[in-house]
Amino acid sequence: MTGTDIRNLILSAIALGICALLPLSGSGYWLSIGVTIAMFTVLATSWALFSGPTHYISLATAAFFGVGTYVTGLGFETLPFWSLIGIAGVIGAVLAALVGLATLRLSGVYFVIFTLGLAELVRQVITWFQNKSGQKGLYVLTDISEAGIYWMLLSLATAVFLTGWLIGRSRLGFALRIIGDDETVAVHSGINSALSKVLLFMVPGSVAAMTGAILAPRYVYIEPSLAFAPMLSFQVVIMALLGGAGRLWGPLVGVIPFTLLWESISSNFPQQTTLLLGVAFLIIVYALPRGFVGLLDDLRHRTRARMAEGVA
Amino acid sequence: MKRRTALKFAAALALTTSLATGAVCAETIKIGAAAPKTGPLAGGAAVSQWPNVTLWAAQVNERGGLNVGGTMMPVEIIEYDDQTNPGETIKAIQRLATQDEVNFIVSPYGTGLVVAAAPIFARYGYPLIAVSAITDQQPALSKQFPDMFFTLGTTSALAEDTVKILTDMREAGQLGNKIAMVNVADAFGIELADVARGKFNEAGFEIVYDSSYPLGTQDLSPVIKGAKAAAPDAYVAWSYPPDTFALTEQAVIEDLQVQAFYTAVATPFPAFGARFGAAANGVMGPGGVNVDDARFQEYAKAHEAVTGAKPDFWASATTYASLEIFEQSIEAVGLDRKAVADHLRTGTFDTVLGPISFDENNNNQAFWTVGQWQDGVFKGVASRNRDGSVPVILKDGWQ
Amino acid sequence: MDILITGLLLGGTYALIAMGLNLQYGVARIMNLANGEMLVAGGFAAFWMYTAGQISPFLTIFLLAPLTFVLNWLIYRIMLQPLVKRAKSRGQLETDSILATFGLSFVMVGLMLSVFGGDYFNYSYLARPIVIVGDTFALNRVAAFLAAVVICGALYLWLNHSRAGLSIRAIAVAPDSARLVGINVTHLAALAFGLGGAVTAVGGALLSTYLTLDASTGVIFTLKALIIVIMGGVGDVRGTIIAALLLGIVETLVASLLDPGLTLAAAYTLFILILLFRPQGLCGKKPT
Amino acid sequence: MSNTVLSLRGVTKRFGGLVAVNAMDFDVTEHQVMGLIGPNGSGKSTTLNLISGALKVSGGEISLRGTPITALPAEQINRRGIARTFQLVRLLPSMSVLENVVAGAVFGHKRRWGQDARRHAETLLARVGLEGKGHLRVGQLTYIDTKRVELARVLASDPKLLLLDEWLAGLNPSELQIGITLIKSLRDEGRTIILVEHVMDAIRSLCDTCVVMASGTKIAQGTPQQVLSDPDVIRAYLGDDDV
Repeated sequence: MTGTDIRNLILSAIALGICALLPLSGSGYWLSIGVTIAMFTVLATSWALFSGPTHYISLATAAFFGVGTYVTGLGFETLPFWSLIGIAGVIGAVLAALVGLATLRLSGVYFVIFTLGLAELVRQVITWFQNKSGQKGLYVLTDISEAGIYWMLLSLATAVFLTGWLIGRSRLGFALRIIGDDETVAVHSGINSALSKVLLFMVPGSVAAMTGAILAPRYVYIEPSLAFAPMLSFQVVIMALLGGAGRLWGPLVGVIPFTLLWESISSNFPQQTTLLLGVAFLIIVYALPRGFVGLLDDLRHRTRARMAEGVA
Repeated sequence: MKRRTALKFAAALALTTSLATGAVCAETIKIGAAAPKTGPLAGGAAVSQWPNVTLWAAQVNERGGLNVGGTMMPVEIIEYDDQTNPGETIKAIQRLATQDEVNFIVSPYGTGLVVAAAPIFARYGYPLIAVSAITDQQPALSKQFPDMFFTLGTTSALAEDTVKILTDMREAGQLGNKIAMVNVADAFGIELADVARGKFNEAGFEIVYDSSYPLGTQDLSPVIKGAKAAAPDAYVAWSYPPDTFALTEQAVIEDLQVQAFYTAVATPFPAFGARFGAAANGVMGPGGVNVDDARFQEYAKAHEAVTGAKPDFWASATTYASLEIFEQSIEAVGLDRKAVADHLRTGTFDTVLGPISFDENNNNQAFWTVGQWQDGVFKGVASRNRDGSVPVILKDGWQ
Repeated sequence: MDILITGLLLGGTYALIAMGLNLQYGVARIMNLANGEMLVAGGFAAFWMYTAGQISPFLTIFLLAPLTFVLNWLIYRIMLQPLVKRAKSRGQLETDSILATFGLSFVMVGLMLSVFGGDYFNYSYLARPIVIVGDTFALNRVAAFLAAVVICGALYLWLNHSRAGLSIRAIAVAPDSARLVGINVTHLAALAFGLGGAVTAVGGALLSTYLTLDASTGVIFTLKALIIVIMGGVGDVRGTIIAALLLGIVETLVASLLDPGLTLAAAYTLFILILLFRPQGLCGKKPT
Repeated sequence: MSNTVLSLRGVTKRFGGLVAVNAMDFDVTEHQVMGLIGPNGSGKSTTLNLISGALKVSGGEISLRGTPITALPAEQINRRGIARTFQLVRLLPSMSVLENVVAGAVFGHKRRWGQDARRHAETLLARVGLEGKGHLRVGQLTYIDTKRVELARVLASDPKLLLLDEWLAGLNPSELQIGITLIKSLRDEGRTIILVEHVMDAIRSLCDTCVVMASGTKIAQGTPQQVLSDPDVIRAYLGDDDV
């Protein structure tokens, strides 16, 4: 048991090391794809940490992300960059806790749309303040390089995976699996489901805000319509679900092929990008009903069955 | 509609065939372009950005290409849709620079997207001639990105000249002293309103209604009704495309009686004139052109022939001019990007808008600031260092 | 009074945006993220008919309604029914339908882009003032409002008094029990989905008389429709109408009396407050 | 009185205008099995839901060993030592049989974690007759085995009081015997149990005392023999006409 754990840890560390070398390859192109993959891995994995076990589909990613970009946008001239990431994380977590407390009573699609409305509300309020204060568009002119951003995202991804792994082994993680299976059983087994969910919801909130803070220098120009674009929330959900939200590594196997597919469609069919992306979505939904994780599981079962047959 | 689509299709076909044949006979110059085809800014890019790229490439190739050190090299356009998403813009520019290895890249569309792409342009040494990026941050930006140039003017100039036009009208006794001002609550609108507010106060105007509305508001009648209740003499809206139409329509319906009526982005679009017909007469907006200038007329004719649509009266010609600047620089110094960038800094370029050169902040000093619909065309009424502005007329009702 | 009427008119607009989605989600259980694209497509059709043939949008809708009904019925039968069949749980269907209709919305944007281009489109239709109790309003908005009243009224009567309508309501309230009393759920879900799509497209045609649209704007309407449907309570026509009108009035109140800059903030605050105090929406049934 | 585990005083539950449970009073003594019986719709399950915190009372007080638990949320009630099964068996479908039992051991009255919890769960599985089946998925179990898993889960937190909601319902005659024997063995261990049940044989052989409900009200209390011969009880079960 622990043997496998150690093996997995070592393998992950090696994989991480290889990923960390990407900027040294000198290809800015692959680096920019790497940044995209790292960004969505962070967002989708942390999203799935909450949504996987609880089955709540949150569309609030853009809200937290946008808040994070604004933290950097407003503070990068006065505070060191690393502290801004921390501040963004704290603000994201606090915001998520508030949202979590408010949304406990909602179920299913009501929660989905609530989070969507929340993201829009945050955006409207920030816009309004910006307007009242006569604050212009924020220019984040820094000398932080793309490689720097990539490494920061990679570290954040590592932190997210470690958090996920630790949660998975903790009572909290076990509680959440029970809640996901049957919330009634959970509360009658002594689980404070409300508290567990709020605690867990703080993870994607905080992580998305930190991601926004890290990426702000890349976008240079911060304005509400770009920072809070609702498309981001949808992309995260889609990638996590395509991968499979039930496993810690599920979103990762969704993000990588999906980003590459997106990239290859964008580059090869510039006139029909949107159309073909849509078609690709549909094909994936119909061909991979349980996401890439489901596909891999099926393959594994099949080979195992075949091996068992061989033995018999 | 059908005819237009057919025309577009024919143009596209002609372009591809010309490219195909071009590719056979000589080495091509690859020009990259990434701008929205989908997403919130797609509507604007479809008017001001994409048709000009198509037009320019078609014209250059019709001539046999660009003269690079004596050889005629046709141009090949590589287009990407950035989906109005800065992340996608960054990826697309990266792709153009490193995978397609294009010679030059046309500026993206929209302040946020242009500025997001600027570091990539800088890293790979591509000069960036920004068009649809209006900002007062030009000194800071050109300091950080020395090869970034600006063509469409500054926020301050747009706002200042609008105030100046109204001030002149007041001095001439045509206009009272009361201003109603609204702005779309987005970086662009906020910045313009902020500058204008100060200038209006400075000029001794009384702002009787000052308000903002969020992007995506579906009913702007309260904004017009509120302004109307304040009985202004002039109405100024720092607006975005869908709202520009909605505000003007509401003004028509409410019969807002003002001597000057100004709406921002999309006012110079041909669709605006088509939509409001005679009611558009006297409506002011940003930009404008010298419509009597033969070069512009020739450009507009070619634009319609090749792309099936009329150019707008602001960013269209400037976008085209930015390509002419590339064209002339390449023909002057060749395909070396560093040399082209240096040439941009020092040269003067002869464009559809007249001569263009860049100052020490990489800023074009000659641009149109205010235009006005007069008899079905959007004529320039105020500019910085441009000739051919016409006198402004009073907004005389909506019929 | 002026504010009230302006608010009601805006509410009518919102009802047109959200009514179709309510039918689709409430009955067919499909959270249709391509709803806004269907609306824009309806607007495109009206625009095209008007500019090409000077045909009034109010006539176009009679052609549009059956066409889009069939189109949406087919979408349900071909695309969505397999998802419904394979879904083991409500949650899985929700996930699958989000993914599938998200893809569909991309496809529709792509199609509209290639057919009509990315340009803004609008036209002037009934852009005349009309005076109601001493205040002026846009005739096209008033006309669209009246059409919304007719559509919502007809839907309400149909759902409450016809056999098919009652069956549809039964499905919305209790799908499993409906099956037990001999209601053909699959058939009626397809019917409701088609009907919802048709209502949305007709709404788009009416909205196009006063809103400027382009191929990519659909998502704005989808978001608004989702908010309204949830606010009103899933599967309840009255709830959607009340929510739409309430939203219209609140937005207009805030815009007129407080600050137009806070309109949307107020709208979302209202939405969030309603959900906090009535988690099932205004008229929704409490989940057991 | 010191060995009273649970007591209800005037416990009432209203759903709108409907009074589902009306002023219920009863005590449960330690090491006793109490049967809560009555015709369908008489309010037995509602009473159980009130005790376990699944529903909030409209009036009255419930106390556990003298401490009021009336206003507590369900998880707090569980942590204080009341564990329940459900009328329709509720297992955790994504987990193995063993994990289902561990789920009851981690957060409840007596908390265990890690190897300790697993060992405890294995013991309990053996206790309910599922030795060696811990690795199975719950979907692979027979009906009575799912009931056994649920029983093991509620036992896992060493509760002071067990609430079994029609645990024997739906079993075939041979399974029923097994089930009755199993619960009898729990009684013999000295556990305190409230049993909501319809199966009369089981009530006779398992219960030390019974509370009979009809239309939300307690109509009789006593040993099984006493209450089952009470004319009020017979009337409640069979209807007025037959008397």
